[in-house]
Amino acid sequence: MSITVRYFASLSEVLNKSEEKLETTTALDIKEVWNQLNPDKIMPNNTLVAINMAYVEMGQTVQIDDELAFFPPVTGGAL
Amino acid sequence: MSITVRYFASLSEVLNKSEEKLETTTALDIKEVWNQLNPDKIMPNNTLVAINMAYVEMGQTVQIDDELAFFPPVTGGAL
Amino acid sequence: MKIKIIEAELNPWQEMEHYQANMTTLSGKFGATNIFVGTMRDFNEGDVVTSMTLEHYSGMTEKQLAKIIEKTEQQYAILDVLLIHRVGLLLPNQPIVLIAVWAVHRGDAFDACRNIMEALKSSAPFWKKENLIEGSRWVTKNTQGYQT
Amino acid sequence: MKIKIIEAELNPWQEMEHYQANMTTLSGKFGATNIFVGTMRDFNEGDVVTSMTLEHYSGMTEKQLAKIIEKTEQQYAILDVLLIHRVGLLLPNQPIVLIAVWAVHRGDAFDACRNIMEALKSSAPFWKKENLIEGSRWVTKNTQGYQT
Repeated sequence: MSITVRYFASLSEVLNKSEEKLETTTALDIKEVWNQLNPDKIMPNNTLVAINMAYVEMGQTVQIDDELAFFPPVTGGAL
Repeated sequence: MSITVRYFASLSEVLNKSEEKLETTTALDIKEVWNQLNPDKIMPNNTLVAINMAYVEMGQTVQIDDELAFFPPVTGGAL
Repeated sequence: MKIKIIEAELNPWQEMEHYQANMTTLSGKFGATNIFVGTMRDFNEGDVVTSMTLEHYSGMTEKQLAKIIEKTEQQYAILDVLLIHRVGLLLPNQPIVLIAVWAVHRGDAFDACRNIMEALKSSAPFWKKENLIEGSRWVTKNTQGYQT
Repeated sequence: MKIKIIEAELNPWQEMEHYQANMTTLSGKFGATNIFVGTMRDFNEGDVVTSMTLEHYSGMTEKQLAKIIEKTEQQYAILDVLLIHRVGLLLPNQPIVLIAVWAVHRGDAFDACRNIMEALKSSAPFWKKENLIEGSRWVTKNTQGYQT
């Protein structure tokens, strides 16, 4: 049983990874997931978080089998 | 020596004319031109006026050789 | 900047493709294009409209549209404008007007395009006559762009 | 309503022509179309930009764009929306995004198109990386649409 964790754009470059799994038998909160997978990295202040491809607040709980994504502010569209 | 007078759209239909000339040897004001050419018709309240293809106020003087136009409110573009 | 008054059918997408292909000096310089296309509907004020006749004041129309665009260029940071308006007989679903504005930033493109459209409606000498199933009527009410 | 994320080059005018040709049920029903095209510039913040790489979160992007459009449809009286966004490698002067909104009235078309564009910029998971003459950089500043 696991949580899938994804990283995008500059965050993926800084961490040097784009996807990993965290084995867990219980739901976890987002910061716990980050800290277990990135124990020596502070999450950037402006990091956005999505669970199962929908934006969530940082206080949200991550369920087993969820896809959790961390990414920097988005910059699509035209300048 | 004359002033060219033009009428457009519904105003042209009501008056049953689209262009005429008013012979004159002096400048006239807009209302005088209308009254000389249309003695039995009251100018509709919302009539717009242009001299030489530029909007003017009703108080403006019309010079010899000017083109004076009367027309109803405009309705171009999309609804 | 280009202003065209045409009697032939208007294909906005071909006009855009053609005009932009010739905008070589602006290549890479604009980030935003806002385009408005007004299209003839087959209904208005509860009635079926079968066709429409668009009269205009040839000569003054072009002068007035140029004035509108010049004023808009003073107000917003825009790079180019294309404006095409049809006159004559129009059928439902046919485009009436195309306004395209190129700018570095999107805010200027949106604002300027809307501004040109509102100014056109309130001051360019065009008049619409709607042909209904029975008879015809001059359009007299100019709807506000800001209504919903 | 249609949302497309594409890697191939985007020709907004061909897309518009094709999409509108197939909007047969709306024929004669819409009076206003507002279209926004965002295009890649060859400069940004004082530097020459030679190309750009657009990353996105495949799956979430489509979901988020659909949410934006649904919310906009609740807010404005609009009839249809076409939204196409490129990802992958882009060159200067290539279109990045096309947003087209059809409505009965122009006010709704303008407002809804702009609203979708602003929401896209602030919440759709796309990220731009600019390739400069030397090196590359992630774009971090998202310009406001209302600046001049």
